[in-house]
Amino acid sequence: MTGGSEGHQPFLVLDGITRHFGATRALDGADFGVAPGEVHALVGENGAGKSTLIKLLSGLYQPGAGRILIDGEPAVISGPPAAEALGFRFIHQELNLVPHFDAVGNAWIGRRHPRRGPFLDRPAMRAHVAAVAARIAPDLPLDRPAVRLTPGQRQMAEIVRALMTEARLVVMDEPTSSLSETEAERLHTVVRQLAASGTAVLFISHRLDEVMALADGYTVLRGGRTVGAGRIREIDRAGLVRLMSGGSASTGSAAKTDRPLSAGATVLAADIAFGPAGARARLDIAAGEIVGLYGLVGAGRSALLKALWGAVPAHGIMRLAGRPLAGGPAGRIAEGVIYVPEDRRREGFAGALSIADNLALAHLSDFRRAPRLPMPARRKIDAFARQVGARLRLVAASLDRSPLTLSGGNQQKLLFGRWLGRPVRLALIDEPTRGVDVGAKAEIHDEIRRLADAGAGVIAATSDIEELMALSDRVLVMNGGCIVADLAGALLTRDAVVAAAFGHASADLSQPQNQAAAVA
Amino acid sequence: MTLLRRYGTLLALALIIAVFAVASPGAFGSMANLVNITQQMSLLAIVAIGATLVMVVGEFDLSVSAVVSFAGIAAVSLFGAGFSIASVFALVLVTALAMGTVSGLLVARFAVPSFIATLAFGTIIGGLTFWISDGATLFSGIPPAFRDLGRGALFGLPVPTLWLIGTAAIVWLLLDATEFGRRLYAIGGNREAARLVGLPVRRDMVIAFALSAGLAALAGLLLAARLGSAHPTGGGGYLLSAYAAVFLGMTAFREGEPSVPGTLVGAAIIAVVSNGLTILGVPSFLQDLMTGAIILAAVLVRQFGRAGD
Amino acid sequence: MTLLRRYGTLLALALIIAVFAVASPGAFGSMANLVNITQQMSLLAIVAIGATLVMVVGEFDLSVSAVVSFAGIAAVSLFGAGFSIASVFALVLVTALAMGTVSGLLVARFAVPSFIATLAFGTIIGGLTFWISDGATLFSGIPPAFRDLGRGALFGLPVPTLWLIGTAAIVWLLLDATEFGRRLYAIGGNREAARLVGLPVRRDMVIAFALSAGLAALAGLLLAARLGSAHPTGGGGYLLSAYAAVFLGMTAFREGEPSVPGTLVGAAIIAVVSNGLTILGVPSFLQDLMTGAIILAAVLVRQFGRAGD
Amino acid sequence: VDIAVLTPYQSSVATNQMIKVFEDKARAAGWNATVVDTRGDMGQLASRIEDVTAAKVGAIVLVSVDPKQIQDQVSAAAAAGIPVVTIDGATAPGVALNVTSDNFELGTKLSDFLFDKLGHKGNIVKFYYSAHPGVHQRELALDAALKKNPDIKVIAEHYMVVPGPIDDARKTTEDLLKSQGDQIDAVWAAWDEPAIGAELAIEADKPDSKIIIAGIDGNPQAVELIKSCSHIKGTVSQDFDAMAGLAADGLTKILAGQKPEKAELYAPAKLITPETLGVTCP
Ligand SMILES: Nc1ncnc2c1ncn2[C@@H]1O[C@H](COP(=O)(O)OP(=O)(O)OP(=O)(O)O)[C@@H](O)[C@H]1O
Ligand SMILES: Nc1ncnc2c1ncn2[C@@H]1O[C@H](COP(=O)(O)OP(=O)(O)OP(=O)(O)O)[C@@H](O)[C@H]1O
Ligand SMILES: O[C@@H]1[C@@H](O)[C@@H](O)CO[C@H]1O
Ligand SMILES: [Mg+2]
Ligand SMILES: [Mg+2]
Repeated sequence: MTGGSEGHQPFLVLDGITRHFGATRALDGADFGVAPGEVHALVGENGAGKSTLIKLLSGLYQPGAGRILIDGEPAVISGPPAAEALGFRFIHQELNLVPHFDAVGNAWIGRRHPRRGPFLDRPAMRAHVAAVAARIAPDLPLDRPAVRLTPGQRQMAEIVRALMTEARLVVMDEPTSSLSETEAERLHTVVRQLAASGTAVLFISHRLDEVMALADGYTVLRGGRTVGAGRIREIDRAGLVRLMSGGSASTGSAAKTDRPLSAGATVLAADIAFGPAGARARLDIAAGEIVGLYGLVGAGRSALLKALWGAVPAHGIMRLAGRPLAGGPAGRIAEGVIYVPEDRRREGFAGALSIADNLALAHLSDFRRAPRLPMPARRKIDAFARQVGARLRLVAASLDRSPLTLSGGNQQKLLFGRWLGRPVRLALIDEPTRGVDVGAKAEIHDEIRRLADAGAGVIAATSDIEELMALSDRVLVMNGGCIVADLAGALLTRDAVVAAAFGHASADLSQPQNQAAAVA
Repeated sequence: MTLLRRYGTLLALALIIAVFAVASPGAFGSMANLVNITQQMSLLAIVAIGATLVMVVGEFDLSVSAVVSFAGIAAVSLFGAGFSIASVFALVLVTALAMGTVSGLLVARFAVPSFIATLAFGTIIGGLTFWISDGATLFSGIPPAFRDLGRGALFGLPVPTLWLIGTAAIVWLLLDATEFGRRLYAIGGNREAARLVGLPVRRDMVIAFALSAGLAALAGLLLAARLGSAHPTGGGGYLLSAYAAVFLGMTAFREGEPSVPGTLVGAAIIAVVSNGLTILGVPSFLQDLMTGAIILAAVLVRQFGRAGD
Repeated sequence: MTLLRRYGTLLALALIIAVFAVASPGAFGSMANLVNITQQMSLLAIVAIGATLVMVVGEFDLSVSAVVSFAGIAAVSLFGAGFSIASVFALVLVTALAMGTVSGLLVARFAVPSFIATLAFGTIIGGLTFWISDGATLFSGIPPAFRDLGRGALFGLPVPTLWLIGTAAIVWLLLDATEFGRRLYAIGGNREAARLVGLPVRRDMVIAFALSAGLAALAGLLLAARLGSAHPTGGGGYLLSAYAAVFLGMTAFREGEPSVPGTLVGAAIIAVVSNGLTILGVPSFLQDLMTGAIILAAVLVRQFGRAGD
Repeated sequence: VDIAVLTPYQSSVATNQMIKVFEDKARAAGWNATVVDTRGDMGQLASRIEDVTAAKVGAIVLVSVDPKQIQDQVSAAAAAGIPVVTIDGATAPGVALNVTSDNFELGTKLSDFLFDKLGHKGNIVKFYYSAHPGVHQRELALDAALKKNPDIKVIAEHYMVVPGPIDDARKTTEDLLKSQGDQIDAVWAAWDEPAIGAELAIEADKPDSKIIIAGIDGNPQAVELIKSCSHIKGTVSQDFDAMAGLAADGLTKILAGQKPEKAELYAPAKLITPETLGVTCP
């Protein structure tokens, strides 16, 4: 059942592993093996158990049943220090950086720091990190605390961290989910180099094209069980999808569906200065139009969407159907604007509330017992949550649990789900399918198209160029905090988008001089 | 096991009561004493319920003890100036709400860490209290009708107990059954997420602080009524005990969240332990040792339930 | 503007000193007085530096005041029993480290919220202290050489100031320039992340608590030396002021992180304000009002720098 | 018999001493005395009196507290047939016996002593704590004495921080020495702990100054300092031993079913100075 690279025996084998959370069988007899120098893809739908398997390898969880074999010997990975000692490095799906540490500081936590005498040798610390970063993330600001990095930048910082020292196994749980094309390419190069030098790489991704291009071997999980494994050149994309979904027809391919473009009146007209360095953007969105927003990590897409949502200060004009937008997020919700944030952990959920309550949070007053009584009716909230869950195929043991017990992709669905069933005039969507499996991705795309068909203007920022091309009627490319291209119709090609994004590759919104360069 | 984990602290309270009742069936275990404990815990619990509101949004209000003292001194001074009971209540409570609003604005609007904001503002309130009272304990001029608001019994229950029941019921409803309550928990759970879904984060936080101060003032009024005197630092003892009650309560029910029932359990543990130990005639220093140990044990119970995981 | 935002609280301290110096050039502004302030702030600052270590890992240690009192009482009792100065220091500090270890284990190993764990354990320590001292102030049998450890001057600096300089330098280096310090900040910044990369989270947290208690005990010893007596609740005043210093300090430098230089600024603000107001002859109640207001102003300064964002 | 001894101020030196002496007497009388301290908290004190009433103790002894601050509970105890005796307290309904020093008189003695020493002319610093009703009486006595001595001026006054009065007085005195060290002639301390703090500061910063300090209580540490010719030149000693003894005697009678001949007994206060201690200071 286990895959392995030709000529190499797997050094790490998982055999019949189970791990249950109460009634949830996150892993239920998973088998898996990876050989030195192999790039091994672990794929499966949201909630299939991939991240749980990774956490077992890192010693965070212990298996209920089954064995872990390392070099043929049964092994117990008692905790993260044990995994470190085995030479296993991890990039977990939910990023784990120390907020006040910069990339350098974060890279060294848990490692033996360079020292002079008993004291830290800061120049050496930085030099070492800079050398690693140069290969993989040349644009990553090394001295900025992680709190002020974008998710993409944080992802890069984690990657740098994982590559700091020699490793026997590097595990990457959706490392490219918030990287754009170019950045992902850079990571692929490094992954190939690692493999060439004999390191095993375990790679989790919902971007199946990436999996097909990068991996040597694969393992497919479904419902916590291994349902397929082998050499990647012996299977095709459709075959993977079939295994993942258990044979259901959808290929999940992100093909563009033809939509009659009924571009109507202008819904949103904005001309604003925003962001730490006062970047400027002008844009018009028409009713029924889906506008893709593309850019490299840190290009300013999220900052622009937050400014439009009224969540960060912005100066200038923002009009919704001719009327000025005011009153922050609450004012916008009242006007039929919706927003999906990119960072589900930090911006998405209140962990103290249940899944159902989180879904209801944005428009609590819709669930009152009586119109004038500001007391939410449990029944109504639960009904709404069940409806959303069914429509987005949410995998959740119970809607009363905290959303943080859901798998990454399922959390992502909630962010979108909270707005379902409301009349929408303008949708501001930041990375709508980050970490979402192919099937659910198609669902979410359909929902977005449905919004547009119903007359809403949609802006969707995404780092996934497949998604961008599949979804957008028009694409705005950002760079250094500015919109540098507006592409539609025949001009809208992959190459044109990437070229525009690259215009000023090292631009950084927070540095005014780049700002000036971008405007010039 | 799950039971122990979910209700550990509550079970601990039951166990503590049982042990004391066995040790002293006549005095501790008598109905009269048990009822009396509800009365003894009432003021602390009211302060702690206020603190709970602020803890729900993830902040501290360290000015509660200053507000308790202020309310008592202000009330007795106002009586001295000839105000009626109703107007004293109104004036003191409104002033306290205003004070809480200031704390809330400092924290929510000006991003001052609540610990330092409320400590500093509490110092200011303390100064004010001293100024009004000249630092002295005030006795005179308290109308007997006012005193009756903090003592005696009604329908067989001590009056302070009734105040507690009313307060707890209202705040519990507020937190558990209203939109406002959901919002407070959301703010405490993830302030940024709450802001991004359009919740009025600042306003709600300010309201939480205002209510906390209001409840502290209510406790201060009742304390003055109960003692028939007001002491310029009479609220000093409430700060740490109130937070002890809230934190004990956080371990009592749902995972680590402050709640009204939890805080009641916390306050009850504190009250029962000191009542029981006093009745058993345990000397002061041993009372300290045992109080600390019992509280730790009450919290640790949960851990043993957890070991099974 | 950035300056105001980054160093707001430090600038506020400078401004406060300047204002007092203008108001009272001879008395406040004299070198002798400024040096004296460093001496007056020293014990508080030592306790606060200990509290800083625990705050760095994101926890509270509310037992510090109990440990301060305990250390003084234990020391004087031991002198009474004929122990030498060196062995008294060793015994008291080791006991305190052990106490801190217990708190640390309760928090790090048994997941008891630090607020309740250290409050309860502090109560136990308080009981012990009462037991040892019988509740009385102890003053006999203190060797003069011990007293000299807390008073007088060396190289022109008051002895307590020297203790402070030594403590601050060591802890600052520890936090800022060693791997241990990085680990503590990492644990405080994101405990989950620290755990995931295999840091010895529990061990390091226990060490932080142990050091906090050790420093509190050092302050208690110095207090007893300075006063020539030990009081069973002599440390009571340190708890809230120490945390006020830490929180003030958190607003002083980098984004809200506790740090030794920050805590020193915080302790200095507290000491300067009380020295200055007393020297200016401001009456007690007004001192409270002004202390609160000045601290708030010192923290708010930063916000104005931020408004530009 | 079980005797409950309750106080909010057990760690206050004087209170502590009274309690200890009373405990000794109780032991000698074969009583079982337990002490409860509420750390300055009157609400707690009220609750604890309710508890010991519920426990039906043989008697309640309140130390260093004005029973009027907890009148209902005292009345309830008395109504339950439990005799209430106060030491260093005050008379009130329900209190069978109060043994105390006359606090106003203590304040008068202290003021007169200091003023005499100053030749009825000079500047004093006042350390006070009005929250304590007994201590407050001493302040009122000072005010009265000041009226009679127009040439004595209070040039600084400080409301004590409790707990930690010694350190608080020490810091404050250090500051005052800096600002008006040359003008201060004497320190009037409402009790001995502030006096000790003031002495520590003066001894450190201005050992040669002529400032004199006096307090109230006869606190042993203060007496020691008087003996060693420090700046503390006097303390109006309350005879705590006598107070505790009188209370114990009174209680014996009450428990035997007799009524004490007076509802309030005063223990004599006497002034302690270097002279009364038999030392001559330079
Ligand atoms: N701590 C937990 N408590 C309860 N259930 C959990 C917990 N962690 C994971 N689960 C459940 O286990 C199942 C597997 O989750 P896991 O995170 O491994 O999925 P995944 O394959 O990584 O999905 P995704 O692609 O969405 O990241 C899910 O149903 C999830 O809800
Ligand atoms: N609070 C802040 N202070 C300083 N710089 C910031 C802050 N927030 C964001 N930035 C910087 O502003 C730039 C734009 O950030 P933004 O989140 O808009 O990028 P993005 O295009 O969405 O990128 P990503 O794909 O990584 O999410 C980044 O360089 C980021 O580091
Ligand atoms: O009477 C004493 C005072 O003299 C002071 O010591 C404080 O406690 C009181 O009870
Ligand atoms: Mg996952
Ligand atoms: Mg983004």
